[in-house]
Amino acid sequence: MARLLFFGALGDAMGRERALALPDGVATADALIAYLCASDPVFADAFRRTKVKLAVNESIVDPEAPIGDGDEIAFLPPFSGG
Amino acid sequence: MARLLFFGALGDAMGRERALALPDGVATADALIAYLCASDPVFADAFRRTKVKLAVNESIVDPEAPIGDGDEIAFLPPFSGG
Amino acid sequence: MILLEPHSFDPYMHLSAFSRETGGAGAIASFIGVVRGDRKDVRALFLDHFPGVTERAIKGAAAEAEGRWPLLGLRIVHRVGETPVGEPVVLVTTAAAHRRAAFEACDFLMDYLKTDAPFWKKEISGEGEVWIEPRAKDYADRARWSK
Amino acid sequence: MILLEPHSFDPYMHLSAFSRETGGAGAIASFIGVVRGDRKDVRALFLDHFPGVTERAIKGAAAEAEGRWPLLGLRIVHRVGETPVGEPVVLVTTAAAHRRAAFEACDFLMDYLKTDAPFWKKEISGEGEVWIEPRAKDYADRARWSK
Repeated sequence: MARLLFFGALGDAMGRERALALPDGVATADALIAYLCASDPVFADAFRRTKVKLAVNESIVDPEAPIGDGDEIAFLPPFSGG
Repeated sequence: MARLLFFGALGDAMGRERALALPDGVATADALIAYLCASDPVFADAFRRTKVKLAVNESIVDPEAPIGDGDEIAFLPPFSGG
Repeated sequence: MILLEPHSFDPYMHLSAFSRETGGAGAIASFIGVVRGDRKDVRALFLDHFPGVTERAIKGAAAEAEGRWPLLGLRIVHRVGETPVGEPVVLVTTAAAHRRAAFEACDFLMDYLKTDAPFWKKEISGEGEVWIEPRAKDYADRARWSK
Repeated sequence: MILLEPHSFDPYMHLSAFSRETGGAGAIASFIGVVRGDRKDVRALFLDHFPGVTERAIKGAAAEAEGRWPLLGLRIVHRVGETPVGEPVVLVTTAAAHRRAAFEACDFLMDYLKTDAPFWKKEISGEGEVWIEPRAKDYADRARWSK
Protein backbone atom coordinates (compact mmCIF):
# COMPACT_ATOMS: atom_id res chain seq x y z
CA MET A 1 0.00 0.00 0.00
CA ALA A 2 1.07 3.60 -0.68
CA ARG A 3 -0.08 6.46 1.51
CA LEU A 4 -1.48 9.39 -0.46
CA LEU A 5 -1.66 12.87 1.10
CA PHE A 6 -3.66 15.73 -0.39
CA PHE A 7 -3.17 19.40 0.53
CA GLY A 8 -5.02 22.64 -0.07
CA ALA A 9 -7.86 22.45 -2.61
CA LEU A 10 -6.97 18.81 -3.32
CA GLY A 11 -7.39 17.97 0.36
CA ASP A 12 -10.90 19.45 0.32
CA ALA A 13 -11.76 17.43 -2.81
CA MET A 14 -10.13 14.09 -1.96
CA GLY A 15 -9.83 14.02 1.80
CA ARG A 16 -6.52 14.53 3.54
CA GLU A 17 -5.22 11.00 3.31
CA ARG A 18 -5.87 7.71 1.49
CA ALA A 19 -4.26 4.31 1.37
CA LEU A 20 -3.90 2.89 -2.13
CA ALA A 21 -2.67 -0.46 -3.36
CA LEU A 22 -0.66 0.62 -6.39
CA PRO A 23 -1.99 -1.25 -9.42
CA ASP A 24 0.41 -3.10 -11.69
CA GLY A 25 2.11 -0.71 -14.10
CA VAL A 26 1.75 2.31 -11.79
CA ALA A 27 5.44 2.73 -10.96
CA THR A 28 6.07 6.45 -11.47
CA ALA A 29 4.54 9.70 -10.20
CA ASP A 30 3.22 10.42 -13.68
CA ALA A 31 1.59 7.03 -13.98
CA LEU A 32 -0.09 7.46 -10.60
CA ILE A 33 -1.57 10.79 -11.68
CA ALA A 34 -2.82 9.24 -14.95
CA TYR A 35 -4.31 6.34 -12.99
CA LEU A 36 -6.09 8.66 -10.51
CA CYS A 37 -7.40 10.92 -13.29
CA ALA A 38 -8.80 7.89 -15.10
CA SER A 39 -10.31 6.21 -12.07
CA ASP A 40 -11.57 9.15 -10.03
CA PRO A 41 -13.56 12.00 -11.66
CA VAL A 42 -13.23 14.12 -8.51
CA PHE A 43 -9.44 13.91 -8.71
CA ALA A 44 -9.47 14.49 -12.47
CA ASP A 45 -11.52 17.64 -11.97
CA ALA A 46 -9.44 18.97 -9.07
CA PHE A 47 -6.21 18.14 -10.89
CA ARG A 48 -7.39 20.01 -14.00
CA ARG A 49 -8.04 23.17 -11.98
CA THR A 50 -4.57 23.64 -10.55
CA LYS A 51 -0.92 22.76 -11.12
CA VAL A 52 0.19 19.99 -8.79
CA LYS A 53 3.67 18.95 -7.63
CA LEU A 54 4.37 15.61 -6.01
CA ALA A 55 6.50 14.82 -2.99
CA VAL A 56 7.56 11.24 -2.39
CA ASN A 57 8.59 10.55 1.18
CA GLU A 58 8.74 14.31 1.83
CA SER A 59 10.94 15.24 -1.14
CA ILE A 60 9.57 17.01 -4.21
CA VAL A 61 10.10 14.75 -7.23
CA ASP A 62 10.01 14.90 -11.03
CA PRO A 63 7.03 13.33 -12.87
CA GLU A 64 9.12 10.33 -13.91
CA ALA A 65 10.26 9.56 -10.36
CA PRO A 66 9.70 5.93 -9.29
CA ILE A 67 7.09 5.15 -6.65
CA GLY A 68 6.28 1.95 -4.88
CA ASP A 69 4.44 0.30 -2.03
CA GLY A 70 5.23 1.85 1.33
CA ASP A 71 5.85 5.29 -0.13
CA GLU A 72 4.14 8.39 1.17
CA ILE A 73 3.06 10.38 -1.88
CA ALA A 74 1.90 13.96 -1.31
CA PHE A 75 -0.06 16.01 -3.87
CA LEU A 76 0.84 19.69 -3.56
CA PRO A 77 -1.09 22.50 -5.29
CA PRO A 78 0.79 25.80 -5.76
CA PHE A 79 2.12 27.09 -2.45
CA SER A 80 0.59 30.26 -1.04
CA GLY A 81 1.51 31.50 2.42
CA GLY A 82 1.83 34.70 4.40
CA MET B 1 21.26 92.13 15.76
CA ALA B 2 21.10 88.77 14.02
CA ARG B 3 20.68 85.56 15.98
CA LEU B 4 23.17 82.86 15.00
CA LEU B 5 22.47 79.19 15.75
CA PHE B 6 25.09 76.46 15.53
CA PHE B 7 24.30 72.75 15.35
CA GLY B 8 26.25 69.52 15.63
CA ALA B 9 30.01 69.90 15.63
CA LEU B 10 29.64 73.65 15.06
CA GLY B 11 27.52 73.93 18.21
CA ASP B 12 30.27 72.28 20.25
CA ALA B 13 32.86 74.66 18.77
CA MET B 14 30.91 77.92 18.82
CA GLY B 15 28.21 77.49 21.45
CA ARG B 16 24.61 76.91 20.49
CA GLU B 17 23.60 80.49 20.01
CA ARG B 18 25.12 83.96 19.56
CA ALA B 19 23.80 87.41 18.92
CA LEU B 20 25.76 89.35 16.30
CA ALA B 21 25.48 92.91 15.08
CA LEU B 22 25.99 92.39 11.35
CA PRO B 23 28.91 94.61 10.24
CA ASP B 24 28.48 96.90 7.26
CA GLY B 25 28.89 94.98 4.01
CA VAL B 26 27.78 91.66 5.51
CA ALA B 27 24.49 91.35 3.66
CA THR B 28 24.52 87.78 2.32
CA ALA B 29 24.99 84.30 3.78
CA ASP B 30 28.31 84.01 1.96
CA ALA B 31 29.56 87.31 3.30
CA LEU B 32 28.64 86.29 6.84
CA ILE B 33 30.63 83.07 6.53
CA ALA B 34 33.61 84.98 5.16
CA TYR B 35 33.35 87.47 8.01
CA LEU B 36 33.16 84.75 10.67
CA CYS B 37 36.08 82.83 9.12
CA ALA B 38 38.17 85.99 9.13
CA SER B 39 37.26 87.13 12.63
CA ASP B 40 37.01 83.85 14.53
CA PRO B 41 39.73 81.19 14.19
CA VAL B 42 37.52 78.64 16.00
CA PHE B 43 34.78 79.11 13.42
CA ALA B 44 37.30 79.09 10.55
CA ASP B 45 38.68 75.80 11.80
CA ALA B 46 35.28 74.15 12.38
CA PHE B 47 33.99 75.45 9.05
CA ARG B 48 37.00 73.97 7.24
CA ARG B 49 36.33 70.52 8.68
CA THR B 50 32.80 70.09 7.41
CA LYS B 51 30.39 71.25 4.73
CA VAL B 52 27.88 73.72 6.13
CA LYS B 53 24.45 74.77 4.88
CA LEU B 54 22.68 77.88 6.11
CA ALA B 55 19.07 78.34 7.08
CA VAL B 56 17.71 81.86 7.37
CA ASN B 57 14.54 82.07 9.46
CA GLU B 58 14.20 78.28 9.28
CA SER B 59 14.55 77.92 5.49
CA ILE B 60 17.66 76.55 3.84
CA VAL B 61 19.13 79.23 1.60
CA ASP B 62 21.69 79.63 -1.18
CA PRO B 63 25.05 81.25 -0.36
CA GLU B 64 24.02 84.47 -2.07
CA ALA B 65 20.80 84.81 -0.06
CA PRO B 66 20.34 88.20 1.63
CA ILE B 67 20.53 88.44 5.42
CA GLY B 68 19.82 91.30 7.74
CA ASP B 69 19.25 92.41 11.30
CA GLY B 70 16.55 90.45 13.05
CA ASP B 71 17.22 87.29 11.03
CA GLU B 72 17.82 83.95 12.66
CA ILE B 73 20.72 82.38 10.82
CA ALA B 74 21.40 78.68 11.46
CA PHE B 75 24.66 76.91 10.54
CA LEU B 76 23.95 73.29 9.65
CA PRO B 77 26.70 70.65 9.21
CA PRO B 78 25.73 67.56 7.14
CA PHE B 79 22.62 65.89 8.53
CA SER B 80 23.03 62.49 10.12
CA GLY B 81 20.15 60.82 11.90
CA GLY B 82 18.77 57.42 12.69
CA MET C 1 13.50 30.64 15.63
CA ILE C 2 10.89 29.30 13.27
CA LEU C 3 7.45 28.69 14.66
CA LEU C 4 4.25 27.37 13.11
CA GLU C 5 1.61 28.69 15.43
CA PRO C 6 -1.86 27.15 15.61
CA HIS C 7 -3.16 29.86 17.98
CA SER C 8 -3.41 33.65 18.09
CA PHE C 9 -0.04 35.23 18.76
CA ASP C 10 1.17 38.65 19.84
CA PRO C 11 3.76 39.82 17.30
CA TYR C 12 4.94 42.59 19.63
CA MET C 13 5.84 40.12 22.37
CA HIS C 14 7.82 38.16 19.77
CA LEU C 15 9.56 41.31 18.55
CA SER C 16 10.39 42.36 22.06
CA ALA C 17 11.79 38.92 22.94
CA PHE C 18 13.73 38.83 19.68
CA SER C 19 15.33 42.21 20.35
CA ARG C 20 16.46 41.01 23.77
CA GLU C 21 18.12 37.99 22.13
CA THR C 22 19.96 40.11 19.59
CA GLY C 23 21.45 42.71 21.89
CA GLY C 24 24.34 43.73 19.64
CA ALA C 25 22.21 44.44 16.58
CA GLY C 26 21.89 48.02 15.38
CA ALA C 27 19.11 47.25 12.93
CA ILE C 28 15.91 45.28 13.35
CA ALA C 29 13.51 45.04 10.42
CA SER C 30 10.16 43.37 10.67
CA PHE C 31 7.03 42.59 8.77
CA ILE C 32 3.63 41.68 10.15
CA GLY C 33 0.94 40.33 7.86
CA VAL C 34 -2.62 40.69 9.11
CA VAL C 35 -5.75 39.03 7.73
CA ARG C 36 -7.45 41.86 5.87
CA GLY C 37 -11.15 42.40 6.37
CA ASP C 38 -11.65 44.98 3.67
CA ARG C 39 -12.80 42.62 0.90
CA LYS C 40 -16.20 40.99 0.50
CA ASP C 41 -17.22 39.61 3.86
CA VAL C 42 -14.07 37.61 4.52
CA ARG C 43 -14.25 36.22 8.01
CA ALA C 44 -11.02 34.26 8.28
CA LEU C 45 -8.07 32.74 6.46
CA PHE C 46 -7.40 29.02 6.72
CA LEU C 47 -3.78 27.92 6.33
CA ASP C 48 -3.02 24.33 5.43
CA HIS C 49 0.55 23.05 5.74
CA PHE C 50 2.58 19.82 5.47
CA PRO C 51 3.79 19.07 9.01
CA GLY C 52 7.53 18.52 9.13
CA VAL C 53 8.05 19.44 5.49
CA THR C 54 6.88 23.05 5.90
CA GLU C 55 9.15 23.69 8.90
CA ARG C 56 12.11 22.14 7.07
CA ALA C 57 11.48 24.20 3.94
CA ILE C 58 11.32 27.44 5.94
CA LYS C 59 14.54 26.50 7.73
CA GLY C 60 16.14 26.13 4.31
CA ALA C 61 15.02 29.61 3.28
CA ALA C 62 16.25 31.03 6.59
CA ALA C 63 19.64 29.39 6.02
CA GLU C 64 19.72 30.89 2.52
CA ALA C 65 18.98 34.34 3.99
CA GLU C 66 21.76 33.88 6.53
CA GLY C 67 24.12 32.98 3.69
CA ARG C 68 23.20 36.03 1.63
CA TRP C 69 23.15 38.69 4.38
CA PRO C 70 25.23 39.15 7.54
CA LEU C 71 22.35 38.56 9.94
CA LEU C 72 22.61 38.49 13.70
CA GLY C 73 19.32 36.64 14.01
CA LEU C 74 15.89 36.08 12.56
CA ARG C 75 12.50 34.95 13.75
CA ILE C 76 9.59 33.68 11.68
CA VAL C 77 6.15 33.00 13.15
CA HIS C 78 3.47 31.73 10.78
CA ARG C 79 -0.10 30.89 11.74
CA VAL C 80 -1.55 27.57 10.65
CA GLY C 81 -5.21 26.64 10.76
CA GLU C 82 -7.89 29.30 10.90
CA THR C 83 -6.96 32.94 11.54
CA PRO C 84 -9.82 35.43 11.96
CA VAL C 85 -9.87 38.78 10.16
CA GLY C 86 -7.78 41.40 11.93
CA GLU C 87 -5.35 38.91 13.48
CA PRO C 88 -1.68 38.57 12.52
CA VAL C 89 -0.99 35.64 10.24
CA VAL C 90 2.76 36.05 9.81
CA LEU C 91 5.70 37.79 11.47
CA VAL C 92 9.20 37.96 10.02
CA THR C 93 11.92 39.87 11.83
CA THR C 94 15.62 40.10 11.10
CA ALA C 95 18.52 41.67 12.97
CA ALA C 96 21.82 42.90 11.56
CA ALA C 97 24.50 45.47 12.24
CA HIS C 98 23.25 47.69 9.41
CA ARG C 99 19.80 48.33 8.06
CA ARG C 100 20.09 47.18 4.43
CA ALA C 101 20.90 43.61 5.42
CA ALA C 102 18.00 43.54 7.88
CA PHE C 103 15.53 45.07 5.40
CA GLU C 104 16.52 42.91 2.45
CA ALA C 105 16.53 39.63 4.36
CA CYS C 106 13.10 40.42 5.81
CA ASP C 107 11.75 41.29 2.37
CA PHE C 108 13.32 38.13 0.85
CA LEU C 109 11.81 35.88 3.50
CA MET C 110 8.34 37.37 3.06
CA ASP C 111 8.53 36.86 -0.71
CA TYR C 112 9.62 33.29 -0.06
CA LEU C 113 6.74 32.63 2.35
CA LYS C 114 4.18 34.03 -0.09
CA THR C 115 5.11 31.79 -3.02
CA ASP C 116 7.57 29.03 -2.13
CA ALA C 117 6.81 27.77 1.35
CA PRO C 118 4.49 24.73 1.59
CA PHE C 119 1.34 26.55 2.72
CA TRP C 120 -2.09 26.59 1.14
CA LYS C 121 -4.42 29.44 1.88
CA LYS C 122 -8.21 29.54 1.82
CA GLU C 123 -10.43 32.58 2.32
CA ILE C 124 -13.52 31.88 4.36
CA SER C 125 -16.37 34.31 3.79
CA GLY C 126 -20.14 34.37 4.02
CA GLU C 127 -20.16 33.28 0.37
CA GLY C 128 -18.12 30.16 0.98
CA GLU C 129 -14.50 29.11 0.86
CA VAL C 130 -11.99 29.92 -1.87
CA TRP C 131 -8.42 28.62 -2.18
CA ILE C 132 -6.07 31.49 -2.99
CA GLU C 133 -3.02 31.15 -5.22
CA PRO C 134 -0.26 33.80 -5.22
CA ARG C 135 -0.83 36.84 -7.43
CA ALA C 136 1.42 37.42 -10.46
CA LYS C 137 2.91 40.27 -8.39
CA ASP C 138 3.94 37.80 -5.68
CA TYR C 139 5.81 35.64 -8.21
CA ALA C 140 7.43 38.76 -9.70
CA ASP C 141 8.52 39.91 -6.23
CA ARG C 142 9.98 36.50 -5.51
CA ALA C 143 11.86 36.49 -8.85
CA ARG C 144 13.80 39.60 -7.73
CA TRP C 145 15.95 37.36 -5.55
CA SER C 146 16.97 34.77 -8.16
CA LYS C 147 20.69 34.63 -8.51
CA MET D 1 2.40 60.41 13.97
CA ILE D 2 5.85 61.95 14.13
CA LEU D 3 7.49 62.16 17.50
CA LEU D 4 10.86 63.51 18.65
CA GLU D 5 11.40 61.70 21.89
CA PRO D 6 13.83 62.98 24.54
CA HIS D 7 13.40 59.90 26.73
CA SER D 8 13.72 56.12 26.43
CA PHE D 9 10.82 54.66 24.49
CA ASP D 10 9.38 51.21 23.98
CA PRO D 11 9.15 50.57 20.23
CA TYR D 12 6.87 47.56 20.77
CA MET D 13 4.27 49.66 22.58
CA HIS D 14 4.37 52.08 19.65
CA LEU D 15 4.03 49.24 17.13
CA SER D 16 1.17 47.74 19.04
CA ALA D 17 -0.65 51.10 19.29
CA PHE D 18 0.02 51.76 15.62
CA SER D 19 -1.44 48.41 14.56
CA ARG D 20 -4.61 49.15 16.55
CA GLU D 21 -4.93 52.48 14.70
CA THR D 22 -4.56 50.85 11.28
CA GLY D 23 -7.05 48.02 11.62
CA GLY D 24 -7.71 47.51 7.91
CA ALA D 25 -4.05 47.13 6.94
CA GLY D 26 -2.83 43.75 5.75
CA ALA D 27 0.84 44.72 5.86
CA ILE D 28 2.86 46.44 8.56
CA ALA D 29 6.57 46.98 7.99
CA SER D 30 8.85 48.41 10.60
CA PHE D 31 12.41 49.27 11.36
CA ILE D 32 14.02 49.79 14.75
CA GLY D 33 17.47 51.30 15.01
CA VAL D 34 19.35 50.54 18.21
CA VAL D 35 22.54 52.20 19.48
CA ARG D 36 25.18 49.58 18.81
CA GLY D 37 27.66 48.75 21.52
CA ASP D 38 29.95 46.58 19.45
CA ARG D 39 32.49 49.24 18.46
CA LYS D 40 35.25 50.69 20.63
CA ASP D 41 33.75 51.50 23.99
CA VAL D 42 30.85 53.56 22.74
CA ARG D 43 28.63 54.44 25.65
CA ALA D 44 25.90 56.51 24.03
CA LEU D 45 24.79 58.43 20.98
CA PHE D 46 23.92 62.11 21.28
CA LEU D 47 21.39 63.45 18.78
CA ASP D 48 21.22 67.18 18.16
CA HIS D 49 18.26 68.61 16.23
CA PHE D 50 16.75 71.95 15.19
CA PRO D 51 13.49 72.24 17.12
CA GLY D 52 10.54 73.00 14.85
CA VAL D 53 12.58 72.65 11.68
CA THR D 54 13.39 68.96 12.21
CA GLU D 55 9.74 68.02 12.85
CA ARG D 56 8.63 69.98 9.80
CA ALA D 57 11.26 68.39 7.58
CA ILE D 58 10.24 64.87 8.68
CA LYS D 59 6.59 65.72 8.05
CA GLY D 60 7.59 66.70 4.52
CA ALA D 61 9.28 63.34 3.96
CA ALA D 62 6.27 61.53 5.42
CA ALA D 63 4.01 63.41 3.01
CA GLU D 64 6.31 62.45 0.14
CA ALA D 65 6.08 58.79 1.20
CA GLU D 66 2.30 59.04 1.33
CA GLY D 67 2.33 60.46 -2.18
CA ARG D 68 4.54 57.69 -3.53
CA TRP D 69 2.92 54.67 -1.87
CA PRO D 70 -0.70 53.87 -0.96
CA LEU D 71 -0.13 53.94 2.79
CA LEU D 72 -2.78 53.45 5.44
CA GLY D 73 -0.61 55.07 8.08
CA LEU D 74 2.89 55.65 9.33
CA ARG D 75 4.61 56.40 12.60
CA ILE D 76 8.09 57.79 13.15
CA VAL D 77 9.68 58.05 16.60
CA HIS D 78 13.20 59.49 16.77
CA ARG D 79 15.20 59.98 19.96
CA VAL D 80 16.85 63.32 20.58
CA GLY D 81 19.50 64.01 23.20
CA GLU D 82 21.57 61.21 24.68
CA THR D 83 20.64 57.57 24.00
CA PRO D 84 22.65 54.89 25.82
CA VAL D 85 24.03 51.85 24.03
CA GLY D 86 21.42 49.13 23.57
CA GLU D 87 18.46 51.50 23.49
CA PRO D 88 16.31 52.21 20.43
CA VAL D 89 17.12 55.46 18.72
CA VAL D 90 14.61 55.34 15.89
CA LEU D 91 11.39 53.56 14.94
CA VAL D 92 9.71 53.79 11.55
CA THR D 93 6.57 51.80 10.83
CA THR D 94 4.27 51.88 7.83
CA ALA D 95 0.95 50.20 7.10
CA ALA D 96 -0.55 49.37 3.71
CA ALA D 97 -2.87 46.88 2.06
CA HIS D 98 0.05 45.03 0.48
CA ARG D 99 3.57 44.40 1.63
CA ARG D 100 5.68 46.08 -1.07
CA ALA D 101 4.21 49.52 -0.35
CA ALA D 102 4.77 49.07 3.37
CA PHE D 103 8.34 47.78 2.93
CA GLU D 104 9.40 50.40 0.41
CA ALA D 105 7.96 53.36 2.31
CA CYS D 106 9.65 52.18 5.51
CA ASP D 107 12.98 51.75 3.71
CA PHE D 108 12.61 55.17 2.03
CA LEU D 109 11.89 56.93 5.32
CA MET D 110 14.88 55.33 7.04
CA ASP D 111 17.19 56.38 4.19
CA TYR D 112 15.73 59.88 4.50
CA LEU D 113 16.29 60.02 8.26
CA LYS D 114 19.90 58.84 7.93
CA THR D 115 21.01 61.53 5.47
CA ASP D 116 18.42 64.26 4.93
CA ALA D 117 16.65 64.95 8.20
CA PRO D 118 18.09 67.78 10.34
CA PHE D 119 19.81 65.65 12.97
CA TRP D 120 23.43 65.63 14.03
CA LYS D 121 24.85 62.56 15.69
CA LYS D 122 27.75 62.26 18.11
CA GLU D 123 29.27 59.06 19.47
CA ILE D 124 30.23 59.29 23.11
CA SER D 125 32.88 56.80 24.19
CA GLY D 126 35.59 56.47 26.81
CA GLU D 127 37.94 58.07 24.28
CA GLY D 128 35.81 61.19 23.87
CA GLU D 129 33.11 62.47 21.56
CA VAL D 130 33.05 62.19 17.77
CA TRP D 131 30.48 63.72 15.41
CA ILE D 132 29.41 61.14 12.84
CA GLU D 133 28.54 62.00 9.26
CA PRO D 134 26.60 59.55 7.05
CA ARG D 135 28.64 56.83 5.33
CA ALA D 136 28.93 56.83 1.52
CA LYS D 137 26.61 53.79 1.66
CA ASP D 138 23.95 55.92 3.36
CA TYR D 139 24.06 58.52 0.59
CA ALA D 140 23.98 55.75 -2.05
CA ASP D 141 20.95 54.18 -0.35
CA ARG D 142 19.21 57.54 -0.28
CA ALA D 143 19.96 58.14 -3.97
CA ARG D 144 17.96 55.01 -4.90
CA TRP D 145 14.77 57.03 -4.34
CA SER D 146 15.57 60.02 -6.55
CA LYS D 147 13.00 60.44 -9.24
